[in-house]
Amino acid sequence: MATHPGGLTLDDSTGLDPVVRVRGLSRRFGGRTVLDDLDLEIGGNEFVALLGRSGSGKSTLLRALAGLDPDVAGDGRVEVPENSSVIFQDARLLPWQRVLANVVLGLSGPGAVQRGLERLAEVGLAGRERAWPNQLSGGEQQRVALARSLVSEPRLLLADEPFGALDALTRIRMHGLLRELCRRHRPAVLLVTHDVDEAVALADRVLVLDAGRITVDTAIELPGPRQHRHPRFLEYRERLLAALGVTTDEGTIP
Amino acid sequence: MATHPGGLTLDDSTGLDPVVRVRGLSRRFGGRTVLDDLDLEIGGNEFVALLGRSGSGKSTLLRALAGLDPDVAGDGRVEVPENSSVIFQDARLLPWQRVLANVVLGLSGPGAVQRGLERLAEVGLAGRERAWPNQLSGGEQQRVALARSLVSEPRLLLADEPFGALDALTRIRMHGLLRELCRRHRPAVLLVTHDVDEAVALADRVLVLDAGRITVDTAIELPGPRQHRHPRFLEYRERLLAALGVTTDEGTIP
Amino acid sequence: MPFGSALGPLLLLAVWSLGSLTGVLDERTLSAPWTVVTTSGDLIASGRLQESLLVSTQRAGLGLALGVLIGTVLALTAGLSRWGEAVIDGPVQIKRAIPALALLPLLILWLGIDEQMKIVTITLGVFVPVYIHTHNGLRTIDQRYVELAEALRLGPGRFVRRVVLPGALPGFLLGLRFAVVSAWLSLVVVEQINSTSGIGYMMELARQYGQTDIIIVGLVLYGILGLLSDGAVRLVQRRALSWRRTLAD
Amino acid sequence: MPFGSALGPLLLLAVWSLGSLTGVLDERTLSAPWTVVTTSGDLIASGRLQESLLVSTQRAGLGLALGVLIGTVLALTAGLSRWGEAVIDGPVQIKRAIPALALLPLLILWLGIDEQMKIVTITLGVFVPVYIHTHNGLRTIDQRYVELAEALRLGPGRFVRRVVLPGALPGFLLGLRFAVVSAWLSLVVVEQINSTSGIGYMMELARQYGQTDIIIVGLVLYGILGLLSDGAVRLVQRRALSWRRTLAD
Amino acid sequence: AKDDRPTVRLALDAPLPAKVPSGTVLRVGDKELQKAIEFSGQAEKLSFDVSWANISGGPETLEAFRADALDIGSVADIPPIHAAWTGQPTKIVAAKFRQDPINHPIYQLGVAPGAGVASLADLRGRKIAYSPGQAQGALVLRVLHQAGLTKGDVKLVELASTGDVYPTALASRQVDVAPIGGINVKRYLAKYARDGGTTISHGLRDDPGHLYVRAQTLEDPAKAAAIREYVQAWARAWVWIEQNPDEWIDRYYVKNQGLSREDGQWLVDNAGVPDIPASWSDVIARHQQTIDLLAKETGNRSLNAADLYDRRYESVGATAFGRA
Ligand SMILES: Nc1ncnc2c1ncn2[C@@H]1O[C@H](COP(=O)(O)OP(=O)(O)OP(=O)(O)O)[C@@H](O)[C@H]1O
Ligand SMILES: Nc1ncnc2c1ncn2[C@@H]1O[C@H](COP(=O)(O)OP(=O)(O)OP(=O)(O)O)[C@@H](O)[C@H]1O
Ligand SMILES: [Mg+2]
Ligand SMILES: [Mg+2]
Repeated sequence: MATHPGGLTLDDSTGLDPVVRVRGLSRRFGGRTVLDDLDLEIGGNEFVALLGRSGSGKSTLLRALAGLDPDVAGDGRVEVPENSSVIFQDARLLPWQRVLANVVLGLSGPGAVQRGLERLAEVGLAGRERAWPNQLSGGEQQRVALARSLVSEPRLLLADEPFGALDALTRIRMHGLLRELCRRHRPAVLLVTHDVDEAVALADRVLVLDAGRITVDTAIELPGPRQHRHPRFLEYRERLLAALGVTTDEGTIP
Repeated sequence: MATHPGGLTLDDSTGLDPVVRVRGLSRRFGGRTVLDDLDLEIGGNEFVALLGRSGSGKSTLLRALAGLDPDVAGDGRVEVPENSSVIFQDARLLPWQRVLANVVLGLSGPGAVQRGLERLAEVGLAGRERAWPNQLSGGEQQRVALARSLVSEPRLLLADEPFGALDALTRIRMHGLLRELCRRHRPAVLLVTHDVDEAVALADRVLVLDAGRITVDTAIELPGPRQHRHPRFLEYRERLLAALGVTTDEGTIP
Repeated sequence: MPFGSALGPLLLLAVWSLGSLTGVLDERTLSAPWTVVTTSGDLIASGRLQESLLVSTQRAGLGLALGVLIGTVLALTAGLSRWGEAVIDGPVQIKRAIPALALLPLLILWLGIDEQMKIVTITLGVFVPVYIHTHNGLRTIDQRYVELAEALRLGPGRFVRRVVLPGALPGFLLGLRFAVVSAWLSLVVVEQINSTSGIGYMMELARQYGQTDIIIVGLVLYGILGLLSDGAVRLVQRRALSWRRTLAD
Repeated sequence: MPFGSALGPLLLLAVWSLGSLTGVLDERTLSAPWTVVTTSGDLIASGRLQESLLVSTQRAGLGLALGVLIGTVLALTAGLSRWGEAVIDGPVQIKRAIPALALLPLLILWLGIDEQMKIVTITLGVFVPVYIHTHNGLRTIDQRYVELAEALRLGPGRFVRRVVLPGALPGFLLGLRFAVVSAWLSLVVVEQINSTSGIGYMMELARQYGQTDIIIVGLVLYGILGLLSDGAVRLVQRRALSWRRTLAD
Repeated sequence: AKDDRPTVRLALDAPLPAKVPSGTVLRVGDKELQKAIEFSGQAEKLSFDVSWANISGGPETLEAFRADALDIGSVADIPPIHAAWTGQPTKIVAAKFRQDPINHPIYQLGVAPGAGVASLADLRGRKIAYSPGQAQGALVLRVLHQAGLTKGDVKLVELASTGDVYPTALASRQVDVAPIGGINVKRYLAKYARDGGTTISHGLRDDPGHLYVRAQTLEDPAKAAAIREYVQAWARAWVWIEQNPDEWIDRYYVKNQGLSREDGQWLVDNAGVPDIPASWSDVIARHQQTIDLLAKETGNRSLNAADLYDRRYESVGATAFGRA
């Protein structure tokens, strides 16, 4: 099984004890096939990054895993652990609840507030507990959503671009937070991202979704702390960018 | 004056004929000062990128330029051209209008639909004219918002993270589109982004907002097409990341 | 759900039938369903029911159309201008708080007892829910869309057509649900005055004569008309608001 | 806006005063404002006005409380369960379509002519707008928040308390605006029956005796009560929905 | 409906029991005489409890009867007829009239300003307010009959007579003629005489005032006995009103009903002297005429007026009236 962080050991999707099992998953929206007979397995504490073009069906896949959209046309078998947690592509805070209440929404019992406050402090929003969601900046909203998903201890974390609206520094801090969570509770993670560097830096395994199927499924094997300038890092990066249709030439401004 | 793309010639913010003039702009939200006596000028067809931490006030500044939030506490003088166009941080499509209608919302007269269709095709959404906004993926919504702002020919484009939800390839295409617009209509652009590479690759000038003031204001001077691997590119990148609080060590996974 | 929305009314009918059969519901005070059917049959045979319904439908329809128009225009005026709000909103709230029955003498005085008065009274009843709901819908349009309109420098006409009206549409349609029913209900009041036709008149007469069976026919008719009109508006609602994704979907 | 929402009512008052002064409005049919003031003074001196108001307020208040409770519970039941919807919604729509005046004989039949019947009648009038608005508000909660609740596996209790109730609150409060006014209006109907007190009784008596000035006092009273109750709910609305940023802000 | 018929039924022709069992309650809707019975001290003397209801008018009392919420209603002569026609048998247990009824009518025909109606003969071709089912409606039919006209000779404007609708309709010239009663006559003249509004007498008796009960109530011996006692108190209260007009005006019209003293005085002056006849034969004969006319005009079956009366009570009121 993969241990994280650092991608020390690894197994592929056919490994033992997968917590996510998807077989023959299809999703169609009005005739357009978005997911096409897709298979996927994620191991017990595996960290999987999902890349793909805009509109390729990443969110659709995540939503299917989260058990949403039961009415959408399509079929397939999906097994996920009971205790999973979702970060939506939009922050999706309840506008009528203050920030803290949003964070502890799924939590009950004593200590909930305390845990909520801790998570908020970790995402850099100490002191904003009583703000309304619409008083937050875009990145702050996204961090509240992150805090909300981390406050419970999920066995599976489904995260749809949770860092999209964050600046470089905050993003790095949030990476650290996520890694810390993984270290402590060892959840399986499926992280949708557009940032190939982020995928390579964080994940045990990177998938690329294209035309409704997983076209690339590559384990990331990097020794020790992952250096962006490590040649293997750059190699993975190049390879994945190519899979997404970006040639290195295009990565420049002509 | 700066000509774009490629950042061939440049002038600093005190140059001739600025279309945006901001003097002593302050904004406070319930006691917290977000913008603090800020000055800014943007030249006639200058491309300015705005960086800053999450919550540093980038959107607040953009909204002030767009003339929104007149009720927010604060003062200062803001001059912007009449004909300016805004891309909000959220895609902000009218949910009750179909995609095409959203794109041509601000347009009237004959040919509006034609232009809308063209822009939609350019952002890769040909054939989705009649979809409802909530049937689009996050990146698709963002592209519709982009199309909407490009369909008019603004003298000033205020764009708040317009590419945040886009994958690498789509993002590169959208960069091209924006550059094409700049070549044709020579608007002034203020682009908020979290991607330092994007800022360096696109802008004539990069600003960093911190603690309510502009702490870095650097012209980007790179010869010819901007290569990500050009040493000067990397130097700018490093310098801006440092200004944002990211040391190169932190850019790696420990 | 096999019967869906018909289940409730069917259940009601079943309870009513059972009550009548067992004698729990006294025939003299609440006629049995079959009595209602035969009485309706008699009324139809004599032409009274269709005639009443026709006359009433015309009145209600005309009043409804006028009321919806006036309510919408007032709501737009009050919702979009501070002066409009200040001048219009208070009087509408007052109008709504004043009982129609008590207003009737004044209306007779000013408008007479002819058709005109009846239409005006229905209109006055109809415009209030349309106004309030449209106004409320409009005032609660998300500020983000208003900002968008400002940023795009939409002209007032386009702002109203593209942002305000569609944004207020859910409110308007909810108001319409009340308005259609209100139009039918107003008949009870207006058709007491100088009428010799209409379902309100039919019921009023039956009430004065204590003709329970006809009263119940009237009530059933009102129930059916209400269900149908409300259902029609809901259908429009579903169509016109198909862009929404809500709990109900 | 210097006077804000008071402008409209003040304007109305001005027109009325002017009309009375110039004789355009006939004192015999619409008493002048000053007559209303002196008549109110007399009614207060004799204790009739306060007494009527007190009795009516108790009735209306009790009916309102019950109606709001019932309406909310029914709306939740119908809005959250398919069976509830099927069984409850149709009958409520039917109830709403049936004229109160015509329903009264049946209510008298089942509940007698005492206080109980009056409270029930008010309750029946009140629960309908509360039900419809809460139900509508609830059914139109954004699907995204429902998904969030599912994803967080919120229990039903928490789902209702954190998502459904706050999400339906704007609808509920709009319904409440109708409910408070409806409670006052119901008095006109119920206090015609076996009452010897209350403002509805006071007006009915004045109508029988042709005391125009007292009728107008009653109408003004209704107007004021309506404005005040509506204003109170709007205040609550502003407070409770302070998280919203809308066109009105 | 609650069905609390007594276990011991009293036949409708059995002699009236004299003694009222304890615990008997009579529910009475007669707001005017309620006060007179209270003021005159009759209320304390009653050997049973009275539960007063403020219910008046034909449709309302009938509704209350059906709901078993009322035992005695106080109405004119039309409601018992409609009750019979709609399957609710009732019996009149007391009948009160006015001395010199032609000159002390309850109703006058109000004439709109400028309508130019000076006598019943002028009614031809006029718009007349007509409320079928109400006493005023029946009066209009009788007046037309008296004037030798039929419904076709005039234009009947169907208008329910609630509150001040009729005076309003007259004042705004929506109808030419409308029967108006009580204080509204005074008001109408006070307000619109200067515009030319007038009233004319219809020249008919419109003075019947009945207490009526459901036939089934009379099957209960306790209630039957209580009704007997109530009718006596009722008759004595009429005498008391006649003898104490000032106290009546002050305590009832002014304090209780909120009218001015002058209004109260006017009402007392125009009410004439009450008369409770010892024999109902003439009463029934007149009632029969009304029934026949109504039956013809409304297309209902004819009734036997005698069936509407319980003549066991014929002498009860009159005797008390005479001895009070
Ligand atoms: N409710 C819907 N009705 C119709 N089409 C839909 C609906 N939801 C999604 N789609 C379409 O399905 C495709 C996949 O959507 P999805 O949201 O999964 O994309 P994505 O990979 O998450 O893209 P992005 O990176 O832009 O968020 C898109 O083309 C989208 O337009
Ligand atoms: N309406 C408001 N009420 C209170 N505080 C607000 C309001 N709007 C913004 N703020 C605060 O002002 C600060 C600046 O917000 P702004 O949206 O400008 O940040 P930003 O730089 O755009 O951040 P991001 O990159 O996360 O979008 C934030 O801390 C935010 O919480
Ligand atoms: Mg997506
Ligand atoms: Mg921002």
